[in-house]
Amino acid sequence: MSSLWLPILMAVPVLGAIVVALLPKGSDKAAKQLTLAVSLVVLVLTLVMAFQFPSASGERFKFEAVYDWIPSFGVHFGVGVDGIALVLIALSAVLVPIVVLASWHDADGVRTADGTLITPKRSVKTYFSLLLVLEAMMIGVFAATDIFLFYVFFEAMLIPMYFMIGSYGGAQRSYAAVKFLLYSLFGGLLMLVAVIGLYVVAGKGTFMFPELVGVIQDPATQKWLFAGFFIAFAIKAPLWPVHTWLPDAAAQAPAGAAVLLVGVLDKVGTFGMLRFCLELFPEAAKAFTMPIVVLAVISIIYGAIVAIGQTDMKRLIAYTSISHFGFIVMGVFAMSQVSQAGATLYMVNHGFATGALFLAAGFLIARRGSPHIADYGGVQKVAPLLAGYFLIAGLAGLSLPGLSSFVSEFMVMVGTYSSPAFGSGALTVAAIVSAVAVILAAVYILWMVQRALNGPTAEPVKAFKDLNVREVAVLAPLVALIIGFGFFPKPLLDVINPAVTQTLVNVKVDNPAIAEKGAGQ
Amino acid sequence: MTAHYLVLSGLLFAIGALGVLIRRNAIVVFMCVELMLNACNLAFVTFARQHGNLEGQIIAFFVMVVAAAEVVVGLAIIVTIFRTRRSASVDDANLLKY
Amino acid sequence: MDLYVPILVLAVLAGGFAIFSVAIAPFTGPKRWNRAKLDAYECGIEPTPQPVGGGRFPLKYMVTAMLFIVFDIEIIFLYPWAVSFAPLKNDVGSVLSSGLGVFALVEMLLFIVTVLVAYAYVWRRKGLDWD
Amino acid sequence: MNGVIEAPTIEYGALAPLLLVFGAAVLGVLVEAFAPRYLRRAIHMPLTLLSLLGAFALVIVTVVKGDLAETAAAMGAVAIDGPALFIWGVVLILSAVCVLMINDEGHFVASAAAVPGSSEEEEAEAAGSEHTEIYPLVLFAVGGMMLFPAANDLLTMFVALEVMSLPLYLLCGLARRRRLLSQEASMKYFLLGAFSSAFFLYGAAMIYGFAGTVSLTGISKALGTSGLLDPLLMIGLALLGVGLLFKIGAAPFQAWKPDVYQGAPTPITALMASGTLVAAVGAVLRVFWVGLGNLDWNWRPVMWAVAALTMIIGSVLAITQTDIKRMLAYSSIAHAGFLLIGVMATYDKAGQNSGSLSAILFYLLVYSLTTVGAFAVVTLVRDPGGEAWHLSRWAGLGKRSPVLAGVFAFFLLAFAGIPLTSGFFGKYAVFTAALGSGMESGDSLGGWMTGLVVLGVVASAVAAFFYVRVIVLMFFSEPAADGPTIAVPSMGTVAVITVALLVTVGVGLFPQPVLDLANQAASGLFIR
Amino acid sequence: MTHVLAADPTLADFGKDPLWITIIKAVMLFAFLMLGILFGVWYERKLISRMQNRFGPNRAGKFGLLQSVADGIKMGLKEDIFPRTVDKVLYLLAPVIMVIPAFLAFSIVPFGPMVNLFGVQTPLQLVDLPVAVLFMLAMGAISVYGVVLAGWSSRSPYALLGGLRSAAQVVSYEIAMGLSFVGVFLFAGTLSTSEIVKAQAGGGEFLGVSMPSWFAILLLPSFLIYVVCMFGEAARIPFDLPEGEGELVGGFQTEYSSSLKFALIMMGEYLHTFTASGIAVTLFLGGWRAPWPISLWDGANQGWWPVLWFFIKFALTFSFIIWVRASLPRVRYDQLMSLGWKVLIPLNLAWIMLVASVRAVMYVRDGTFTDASLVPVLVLAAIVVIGALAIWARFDTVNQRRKEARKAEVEAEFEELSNEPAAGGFPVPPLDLPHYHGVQHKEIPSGTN
Repeated sequence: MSSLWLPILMAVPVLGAIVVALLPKGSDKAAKQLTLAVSLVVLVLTLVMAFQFPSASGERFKFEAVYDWIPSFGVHFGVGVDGIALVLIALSAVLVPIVVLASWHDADGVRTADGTLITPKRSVKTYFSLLLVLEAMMIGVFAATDIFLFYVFFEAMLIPMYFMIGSYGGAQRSYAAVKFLLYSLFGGLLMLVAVIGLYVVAGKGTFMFPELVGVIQDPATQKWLFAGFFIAFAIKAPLWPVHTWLPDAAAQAPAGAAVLLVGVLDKVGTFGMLRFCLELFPEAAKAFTMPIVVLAVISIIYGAIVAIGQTDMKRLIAYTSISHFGFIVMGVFAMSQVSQAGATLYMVNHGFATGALFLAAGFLIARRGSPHIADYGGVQKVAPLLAGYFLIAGLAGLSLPGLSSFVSEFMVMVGTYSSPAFGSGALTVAAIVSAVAVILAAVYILWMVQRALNGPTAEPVKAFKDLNVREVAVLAPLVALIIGFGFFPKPLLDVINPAVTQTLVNVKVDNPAIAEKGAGQ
Repeated sequence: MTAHYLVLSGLLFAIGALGVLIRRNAIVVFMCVELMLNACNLAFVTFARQHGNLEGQIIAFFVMVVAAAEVVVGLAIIVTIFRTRRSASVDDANLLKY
Repeated sequence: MDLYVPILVLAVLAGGFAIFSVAIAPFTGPKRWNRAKLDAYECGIEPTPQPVGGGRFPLKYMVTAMLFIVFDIEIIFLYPWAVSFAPLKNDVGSVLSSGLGVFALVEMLLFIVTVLVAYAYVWRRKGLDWD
Repeated sequence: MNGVIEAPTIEYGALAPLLLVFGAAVLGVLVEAFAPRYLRRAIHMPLTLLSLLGAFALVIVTVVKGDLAETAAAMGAVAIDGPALFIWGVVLILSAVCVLMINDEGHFVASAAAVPGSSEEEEAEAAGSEHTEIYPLVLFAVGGMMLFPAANDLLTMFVALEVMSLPLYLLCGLARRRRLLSQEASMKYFLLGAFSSAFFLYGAAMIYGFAGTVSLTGISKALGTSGLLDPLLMIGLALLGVGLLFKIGAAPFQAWKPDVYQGAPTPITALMASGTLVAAVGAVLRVFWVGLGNLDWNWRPVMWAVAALTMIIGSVLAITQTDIKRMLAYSSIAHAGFLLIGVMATYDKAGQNSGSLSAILFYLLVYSLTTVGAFAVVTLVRDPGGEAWHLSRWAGLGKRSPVLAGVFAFFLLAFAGIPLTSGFFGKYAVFTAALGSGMESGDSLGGWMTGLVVLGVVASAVAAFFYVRVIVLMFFSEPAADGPTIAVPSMGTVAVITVALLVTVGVGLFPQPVLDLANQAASGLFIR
Repeated sequence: MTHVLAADPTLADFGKDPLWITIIKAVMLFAFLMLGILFGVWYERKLISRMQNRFGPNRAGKFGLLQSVADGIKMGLKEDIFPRTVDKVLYLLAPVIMVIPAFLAFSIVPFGPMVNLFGVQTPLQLVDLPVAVLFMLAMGAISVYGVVLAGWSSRSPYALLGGLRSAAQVVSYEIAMGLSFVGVFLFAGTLSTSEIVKAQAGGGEFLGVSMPSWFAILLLPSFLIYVVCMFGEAARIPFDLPEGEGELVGGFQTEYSSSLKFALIMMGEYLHTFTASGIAVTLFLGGWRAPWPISLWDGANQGWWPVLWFFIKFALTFSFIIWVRASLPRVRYDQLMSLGWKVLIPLNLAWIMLVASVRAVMYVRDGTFTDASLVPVLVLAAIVVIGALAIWARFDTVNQRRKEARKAEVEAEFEELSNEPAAGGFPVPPLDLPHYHGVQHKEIPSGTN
């Protein structure tokens, strides 16, 4: 039984990338349009698949497809999605076309209104084919049910992103790119050791995830392998103290790339924690919960506080994301139905919210040519539309009730607060402490908004044009999603919950009661 | 009584090795290497006598051949360098650095 | 080992004689100092002092030396071959050990062919010419 | 000499590939002797290439026929077993590829005897004269490379070692540009190489003293019977190790590698970096697994330290390099370290381990081909004064010729072991083998091996840094105004790069066929 | 092998002597060599002068027999000059290094069979080794060190070049000589001189024909080659290039003025001549065995008689060397070298292959070799032999032709230039002297007048 959905889903962008790369010189426009078309096709396919999901067969993973890849290593090309993977794949499928639109002009030399060059002219075809390759890999990494395959995508994803940052980013791009690559590579290699170790210790001669769940019993071994995986993921989903690459990368990357970086790539980290760290090494996960939650809380607070101090828009957004990832990690390791469902939901919403925020900021910067908040002011008088979208995105960032991120953040906190996973009230404390971040979030977002949008109109800002059609087309759907899921998160939760339950079962957290309540939410 | 020969060959080998490490004239260094090879020959022949089989003596033949080949190649190289730099000192060959 | 004792004895005799004659030479002869005598003899022209460690000489000699080494080694291989090629018979004529036989012939042919190839190369590269 | 002398027997059929290569080399010498100057290259090129390919074909035939002898050929001197045949195949491919590069104009000096910068040199260059001896020399070296890993007794191994090295010593000194460097490299390589082979020989003598024989089989038998702490044995082990580790350029015997790689003509560097390494690793395996397999508890700790040191030194010193060839040299040192991890992974009752053997063979194949490709690219980036050796000259190459830079970047990523390149699977295979053998042993070894693998991972992370740095240089920095020119590649070079690229990509995506090959070769293990 | 006698010593008979017998034998040999030198010098000079219709030495003693004694005393009484520049130690060491091996080389030459010496049965030969001939060659090689060191330590260009030249010559001819022995070993199957002598006792049968016993006849080419090499090794005319009075003022021994050191060097060279003759007798001329007609008498090869036969053969060989000196001029150095390298070596190799093949045939016939695959091998051998000869013939002639062509060119040019008006054309050196001291002269461009 193997369905072709996921292979096709990954093949389409790859083919698209090849075609785009092979286009004759000077056909930049064609390249852009083709890329957009391809990404839209992928989006459509994803949605169709998503709607078939509930009815599709397969208990844990649906749309499974397993082919032998390297028999002598026991490696398969195994793909399949559960609820968690599905929503994340959907997230990437949604974001890519938006990013394509958003970075329409990124590659052909971005000029501000007064004609100062922000990023020089670069090869357009390369940029967009890299984008498509990246999309294929993002889908692959979430869909992989073979740990080896997951690792391969996990590492290979770096390369296109590396080139996107390195060749198309801002002034500091090469520094940022190298920092990004080396951090991730290092983590990845540690994970490689753990992967090999898992393979050897399990001695099952296969990398298929389902067959490896619950195989490792010895706690000591579990701890070592867990560490290998977790460090890699912690670097990926920047968790304090290994977060330092993110602000640089996000600030230097072109807005589009930044969206994918923060919106999707980093989710691989939290996704990995949820899928692999927990289910493969439950004992270790429980043993390490406390320290990890502490780290999560630290990064929540730390990210928020540092964000307040930022003068650079993109860096600020990057730090807010660190804070948000703190929430997600906390939710994941609180190990209650609600918290994990919330965390998963948070991954999606954060993707939309931060994406919108980055893009809006990107449009501002594209007009002014400077990422410094101080250079703006009174934008809303000149470009009300832009200001409006920026505001909504920001509010989503501070998870205002009624906006999607509120739901998830609330679920995470509640879930953590009431998590019975550990008798002690430690998690409760953690939840309470993390609540402080809500206030801080209000501070950094609103202060930025106030400095950038309100107040007297700065001289260069007067020249601003408001959003054009393309840019509206970029922001509108995101805002729509934010608001939509803000009021009606159920469809997502319905998909997510069973998967989370399954996870908890594998982790052997015995609290059906909470599970019920979470499902009811 | 083969012990004496072994000690001798050991000494020769050590002298050769030290020479290679200490001496600076390429030709001398090279001669030290040859000395080491001869030490090997001595050891081989001694052991051949000790074990009462001919292998060691045959090996000595081959080692001689190799030594001869090394001489030819080595002298060619060193002479070329010498003609280029008018000096056969290993220290003067210092263009290749980290 | 005592095969070499006689050689040792002879060596002692010869060495004694040689060293003796070198040693007494200064005392038997007269001493008439003369600066010209102490110079290197170069048919009367001003002698060119050789640098310490010997003067430089034509590379040709080195080439010859190399060739000598190579061919001498070849000889080293020919001798044992020649000796063990013959079947070893005792005085009565019964065979103690059959020689290496035709195999040895083949191998030596190959060996000599190889050497001849190198030889031809050297020859063509004027390695054997003096002019 | 008394007593009955048995006339030896020689399996000419089994040795055919070897004999073909050597025969062609001898023939080449004859060509040098008798063919008129203007014909020589025209004769040499096909002769060399055909002999190499022919030998490869013979290897294939032997493999396909499949009935390998249980004992070593030529009175136990040459072991023609699975691994040996695999390595022969690899070496032959590599050398054939390198010959394509060697055939290009402008790599080799017009007249080696002419003093650099002298009028003779100018005349020689003006006359367009060239050293066609290069072809036979290469063939001899290749023959040595084939014999080295197949040698089943220490004498044959020593002879092979020299047959392999002596031509290379000479070839190193024949670079057309930067001749002083080239000659210096040649001399350093020669002196150090002779030094190390003397060590090897003395080690062999000691072991002969211990075992009464130099045949690896006999040695392992002797080890089986007698006490393992005989001083002769220990000394022999150590010295032998020195000699062999020098050849693969393992720390602390790696010093020659950067100098020689930098000075030598790039095609020769490619041949050394690929062929010599492959052959030497094969020899190391044979000596330590077949000959000293029962002794593994004595040499493994040392090997552990050496491997660790090699990886660290290789990857750390590479960061400080400014010369592209030196950088690649250090990277090859680091890779030698990774290979040594595999060499240690022998835990097995037989003292061998087919799993790690196939891993090593696989690694050798993919790594060496990538290396050749990388050096082939290096030959194409030219300055007025020859190849653009300084890294800074490579700045912005990505803008100047994206394809070439892309290919090179890909090779570098393969070195770094990024997934979906052949290099990744190579590293993966070796690491897995190491961990696996550690686990199997079920004793302290497990921990040590794990530690080594972690170290290897860290090292490759460090190594990744300097590979990435070159990529940054090529793609993310602006090209210099007077940047290097990209030579129009000859058919040969194009072929080289294409082959290397295809293998790197193909194996990166679908390693299974090659793995099968390696497994098949390794299944028989080394014959004893 | 009917001619083999109980008296024939074999390797087993050596190393058994009590020390005093050994000492006696050593002293006898030493004395023989010393007297031999004294006599030999006189004999050589006398013979040569006879051949040149002179009297030669006839003052000191009857027939001037004491001439060489007188010479020796004279040398002893001459001033022992010690040039300033020389490298003292080596300069003194060189003659010693030359003499000692020269003596030792002779120690393996057999003078006769087992004899009763003061009641002890002992072979009339100082010592025999399993590698006797090799030992002889080694000694010869060592004395080359003496030559080179003598030249080098003298610090004078003449000496240096002389030393190098003689070294080059000696080693070149050593190869040819060594190769010429191979044939002997192929037949004798041993390197020990006594055994070789024994092997020449009686010829074996080949294809029904009984073969001559002396290797000189059986292996004539080897013998001839050896005879040529003999002169090269001993640096005798026509190959006495090292001294080459004409060109090198005495060569490597230039700085050894005529004192005892010089005497030692001379002695060394003489001993080489002796050794050469001794080896010729032992390896090729049947050693101490009586030649054919005498050998019919059974007593001929027993007791002390063989010493006589040996001395006769030895004296004849030595006289032959002197005869050659009297009749041949000295060759040019390049001729010398090209003879050694381009003629003797290839001929030798070819000959060896031929001999080996013949031996193989013999063994196959008498069934020692049970190997059928002989024929293809012989074909191969034939190819090799012919190939070697072809290479040799072809390229020797090629080189000759090339040389001649070059000379012809030069002459033609010379001709043409000298035909032109003397003003231009042939460069006329101006008459001012500096030019003769190496200052280059201005060449007058042709065509100007």
